[in-house]
Amino acid sequence: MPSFVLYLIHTLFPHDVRRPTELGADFLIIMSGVIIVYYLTKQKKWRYLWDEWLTTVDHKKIGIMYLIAAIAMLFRGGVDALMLRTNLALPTTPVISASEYNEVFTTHGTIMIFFMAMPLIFALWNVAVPLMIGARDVAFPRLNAMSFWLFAFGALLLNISFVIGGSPNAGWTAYPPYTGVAFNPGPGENYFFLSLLIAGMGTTMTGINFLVTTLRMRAPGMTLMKMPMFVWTTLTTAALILFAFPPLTVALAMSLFDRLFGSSFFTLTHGGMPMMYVNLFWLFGHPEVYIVVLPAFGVFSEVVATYSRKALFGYSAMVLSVLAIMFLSYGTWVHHFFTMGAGPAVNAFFGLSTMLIAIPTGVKIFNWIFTMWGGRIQLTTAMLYQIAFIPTFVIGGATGILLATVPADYQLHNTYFLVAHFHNVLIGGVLFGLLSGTYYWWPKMFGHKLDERQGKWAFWLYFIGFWVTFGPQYLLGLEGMTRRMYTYPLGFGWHELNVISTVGAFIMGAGFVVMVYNVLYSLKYGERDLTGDPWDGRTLEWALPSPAPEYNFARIPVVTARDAWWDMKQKGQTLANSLSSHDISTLEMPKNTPVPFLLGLSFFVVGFGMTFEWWIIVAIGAIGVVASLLYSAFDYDEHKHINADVIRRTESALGRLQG
Amino acid sequence: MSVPVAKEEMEQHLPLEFADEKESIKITGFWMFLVTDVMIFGSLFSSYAVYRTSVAQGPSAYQLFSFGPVILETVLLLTSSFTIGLSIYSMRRQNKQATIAWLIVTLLLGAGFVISEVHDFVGYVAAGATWHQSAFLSAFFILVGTHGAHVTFGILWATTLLIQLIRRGFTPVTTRKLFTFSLYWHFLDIVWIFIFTFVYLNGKIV
Amino acid sequence: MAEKLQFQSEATARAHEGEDEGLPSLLPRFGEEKFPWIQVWGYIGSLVLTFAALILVIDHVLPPVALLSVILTLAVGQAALQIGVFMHVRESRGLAWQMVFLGLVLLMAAGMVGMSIWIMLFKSGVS
Amino acid sequence: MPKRRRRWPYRYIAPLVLVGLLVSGCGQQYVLLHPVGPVGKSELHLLILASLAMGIVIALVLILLAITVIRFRDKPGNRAPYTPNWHGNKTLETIWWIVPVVLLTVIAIPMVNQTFALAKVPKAKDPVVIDVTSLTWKWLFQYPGHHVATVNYLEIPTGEPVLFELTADSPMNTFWIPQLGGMEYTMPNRVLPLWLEADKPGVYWGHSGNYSGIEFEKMFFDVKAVSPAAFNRWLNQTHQTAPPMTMQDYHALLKFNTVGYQTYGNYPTDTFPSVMSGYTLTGSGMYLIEHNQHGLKYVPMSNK
Ligand code: HEA
Ligand code: HEA
Ligand code: CUA
Ligand SMILES: [Cu+2]
Repeated sequence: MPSFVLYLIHTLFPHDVRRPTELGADFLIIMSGVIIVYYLTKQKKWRYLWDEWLTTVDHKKIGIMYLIAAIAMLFRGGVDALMLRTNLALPTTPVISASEYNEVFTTHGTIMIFFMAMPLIFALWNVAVPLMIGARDVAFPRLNAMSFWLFAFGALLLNISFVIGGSPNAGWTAYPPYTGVAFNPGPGENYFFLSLLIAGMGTTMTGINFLVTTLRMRAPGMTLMKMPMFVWTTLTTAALILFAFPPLTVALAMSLFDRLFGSSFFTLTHGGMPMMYVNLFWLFGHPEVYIVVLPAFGVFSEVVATYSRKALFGYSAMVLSVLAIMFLSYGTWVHHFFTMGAGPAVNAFFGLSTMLIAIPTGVKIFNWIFTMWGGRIQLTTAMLYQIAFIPTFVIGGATGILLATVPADYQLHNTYFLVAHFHNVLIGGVLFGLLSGTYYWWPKMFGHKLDERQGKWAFWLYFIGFWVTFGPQYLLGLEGMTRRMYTYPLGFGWHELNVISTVGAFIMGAGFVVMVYNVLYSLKYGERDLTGDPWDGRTLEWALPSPAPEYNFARIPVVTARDAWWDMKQKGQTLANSLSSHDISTLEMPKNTPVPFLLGLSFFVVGFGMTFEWWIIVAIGAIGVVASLLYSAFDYDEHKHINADVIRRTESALGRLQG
Repeated sequence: MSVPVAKEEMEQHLPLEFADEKESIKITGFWMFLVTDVMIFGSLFSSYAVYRTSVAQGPSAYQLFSFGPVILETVLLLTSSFTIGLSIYSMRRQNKQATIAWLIVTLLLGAGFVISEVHDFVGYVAAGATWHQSAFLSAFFILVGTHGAHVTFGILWATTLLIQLIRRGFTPVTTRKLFTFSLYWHFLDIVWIFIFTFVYLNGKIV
Repeated sequence: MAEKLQFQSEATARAHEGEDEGLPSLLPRFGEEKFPWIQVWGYIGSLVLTFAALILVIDHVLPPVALLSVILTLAVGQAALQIGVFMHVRESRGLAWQMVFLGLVLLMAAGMVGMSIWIMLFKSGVS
Repeated sequence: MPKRRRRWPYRYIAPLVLVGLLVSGCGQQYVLLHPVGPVGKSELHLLILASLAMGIVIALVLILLAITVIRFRDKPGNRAPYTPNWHGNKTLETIWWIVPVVLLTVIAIPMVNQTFALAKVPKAKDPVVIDVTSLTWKWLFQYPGHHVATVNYLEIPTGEPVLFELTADSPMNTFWIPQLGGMEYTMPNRVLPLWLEADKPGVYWGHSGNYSGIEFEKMFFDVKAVSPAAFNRWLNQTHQTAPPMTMQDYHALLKFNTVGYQTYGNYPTDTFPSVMSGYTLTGSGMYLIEHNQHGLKYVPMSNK
């Protein structure tokens, strides 16, 4: 027995994770766990948590859970970033060791892309898309909950790696053969592959769900060309997900099999070809960066029109350009490995195809600017992000074009020039876009605005901090500094620029602190939104009270114009005053279910067991998976009814019923 | 149950599985799922194509494959694709007995396919051709194995359907489920045709 | 009775608006024969195609590359047969999207396989 | 409604800082801007060309954006026209479909030319060939014509192209000498070609661009470019005086560690894969790694 316990301790906490940082994190995590449990028990909130959140299938609540997860992950990824930057500012006295640094940049990249950007997108989709298209829910509410829990447990699996067993350390790209057991023993990379496989399943389901939602659930009259731009980007992004995630799944599974079951896909021996992994990974990875940026483009299209108080400029061109981006982004993946010798013909082809993407993207940029032209621009926080996004993203895109210039990429590949490029587009494009959307839709989610003054402070800290951090990194690239080095020799002139960069990172960190303070402050003191339409919006979600009732629309609106709500307001036919009590009938809504949560949990157990190759635990988890699936196969009790009287009462309490 | 459906569609007496809008949306959703599956198999096929010649010290495709069991498997699967088609045909004609009977036949044929394939694999492994041997074998086993796993899953799925059909008869839900299952099954048949052609037949071309 | 969880399809939307764009080719089609002829012919067709490919390979009548192209063409034909005969592609709502998607998917999948081979060939090198 | 009256100059500070840094960026440490060979130079030329084109784009967008935001702010008494329903203009939209195409063509044509040009070793029937193997946190260089091997440094002649054949007996790395030109991956089971040339004598540094483990950042190496005569002298001398590499030495190099400079006057031939089809190895891997409970054991294929 004691030997078993010792074995357990050695496996779960090998000596290289018994370091002060990890132990501190362990302590913090356990403490916060204890506090949460204590609070829930004291307030008798367990039942509430289970009934209202863990088993919910309401897209609005799922959206909020995604949002909370994303902000937590932004914190985790951000703290990782600060650790990276601190080390790089102190090359002579590294604060964290090489092996810690390697784990930290890996989790930083992985978390930021898969567990911060993706869920933030899904948060906005869930919160806004059904409301914008005049629907009562997404196409498959239960699948939606499953997606969320698969994502959440996938994220949990990656995050516990930090404290149990050791984190992955091969970068977010996880190139073999370094990920093979020969070079990388221990559970770290297993965590990586399994958590991404589990979360990836959830993401694929979300893609299916929102594609069908946008295609089949629109309110009467909302033809494709009357959809808000955000919905268009949802549609195209969802389609991109369907095409992009399968190659990732295959690449991850192959790597995992190499590690656990002795196959020879990417090994040094037996004819394995690591480059095939690289090929499959970027077959996913390149579309992925557009998966994260297209929704941000969608947010900007809504935000810019609303705060310029003017119709979106060049709507058809915008639609055409997102479609073009969607198609083109599948044909460019080789630009991530121009330096793998696939030959001049291949490289030239993919260099050209990459450059082509600049054209539709440019169209969007100019259309946004011309949406503002002739408008009345209100500089709200959301709009500030939009305005800062344009130059930031254009510069990031331009440096992308430099990287796409094949011979130039031979020099710039994997240098800090590249690091600067992708933060420029990821932060300037994705993060700014999603934060803009969060500020924009916050009242719709929570019924109150975020404080504008604090919001602007956070914005300026982010924006200035961003340039201070990543501007110097372009120069570091030209000085030949390559990425993923935990420290560097002094003689290359890299030190000064790194110090500046680190200062910038802390400025951004300050921005994050202000943002979180803003959230907490506004919870209490934020301006309440009683109209449901705080920004004088243009699309249907603003026709509803904030937050929207469970059934969204008491009566489904009929759409006749592109900016449906704006149009209705112009014509004086707002839902608020046209709803009569006869219009309301009893509604059938999806019913809460514990299956998604249990399914996610079961997959988590499988993943955890596989990470340590404990097959009994895997079997237990697998039984859970099968049981959940069987249960839902035979479950015909999917719906509940909301009585018409209940709805009438709700609506008249909101002052939305005639008479 | 009142279902708002466009006039012209009402007149065309929709089959049950499409009659209910919500169930019909699920069929669209299932097509989208098939899209992801096409991409999964696409990735596996491209790996196989690339790894085909990386035989290391292991056997080559030519040495490994023999036609006998493969032809048997192909015929079994093609026939099962036919019988599930008949099952749907019977379902459209509201013939519960025939629907169930054809579904059972389909399941049996599918089971035959899986048994034959597993037998095949066991033979390879016994002869030392494990997927550790070479990248080619890894790619072969993962491609064909993924297909086999899909078929196995399909059999389990259809078994639950069988129970639901017997217990509940034709409802919008059961018919929709059976219809999506048939889509899945035909899809697997198509994948197999490509495996048959690109893996087995191609392996015999020198 | 309860109103269902929002059910308007595009067709419904058109009906509501009274602006039927009338794309008859895109409207769903249903209907079954008295005897499952289509299925039977489909089955026979698939067997014929399979054995044709098999015989071609066993007899090695063509040079390898040509042979591979021919049997792949047969496979594509057979896939089309399965999709057309058995998968009822022509008869669901939102049909236009399914066809668009199907085409797209096959294109993507083929592109992925083709391009990957091209990339991994390393037809290149410094000379 | 939000408060108005924001101070604008902030928006320009960041780009200004950037420009300032760029101007000061002429120091020698900007290795990419100071190439000493034709490959690096042609890559730099493209980089500059593309940067100029991108500079035009960026300037255009920035100016347009600044004018728009300043002119159409929602402040009382703003007399700029307000056209809430203006949602398209064919001429304008055509312009911004076309202008990028033109700019991109300007970059694309030389880009394609250079890509193909760099794939050919110029003027050389017999370039100096150096076989490069990345090992776990060290570099092995072999001169197949002369059976000389070095670790973590190499010597090349100036004024003539050198053909590197790159492979790995380790995770992937990239072989990169910034001042001579761009990088290429080293991969197991694959030999990739790369040619570079140094114009003038000097010591340049090289590094790996692809992360490969905890001591990856130590994978620097030195490149000594000397005159062809000196180079030949060095080769002959080393061949005669330096000790030969044994299989044991090679196995020692396979360990997961870093080492200093090493020089060998000869080496066992099967430490570098023979070139079978073009530059591509087919078939099995070079070395078998066996992973057993006692740790890692490397077995060269020739011993099997
Ligand atoms: C949101 C994410 C995002 C976005 C949108 C982009 C957009 C682009 N990216 Fe980026 N990229 C990444 C995220 C992103 N990238 C990441 C994460 C990596 C590294 C991954 C890793 O290795 O870890 C990467 C790496 C990367 C590489 C690989 C470099 C290397 O590894 O060596 C290349 C090379 O071509 C590239 C190019 C481009 C291009 C051309 C665009 C284009 O889409 C940009 C288009 C936009 C514009 C050009 C600006 C607007 C246009 C106009 C104003 C019109 C006028 C313009 C012209 C005439 C040009 N990117
Ligand atoms: C959306 C994606 C995203 C985002 C938002 C970021 C945000 C940031 N990133 Fe990251 N980054 C990536 C995606 C992203 N990154 C990817 C994909 C990689 C590649 C990984 C790889 O190589 O595999 C990468 C790699 C990467 C590197 C290169 C590491 C290396 O190669 O060695 C660096 C170095 O400077 C860096 C820095 C930063 C900084 C400073 C931020 C800042 O924006 C962060 C802002 C800071 C905060 C939000 C902090 C908030 C927290 C606090 C203020 C709390 C303070 C409290 C305590 C300290 C207890 N990132
Ligand atoms: Cu510019 Cu030196
Ligand atoms: Cu890319």
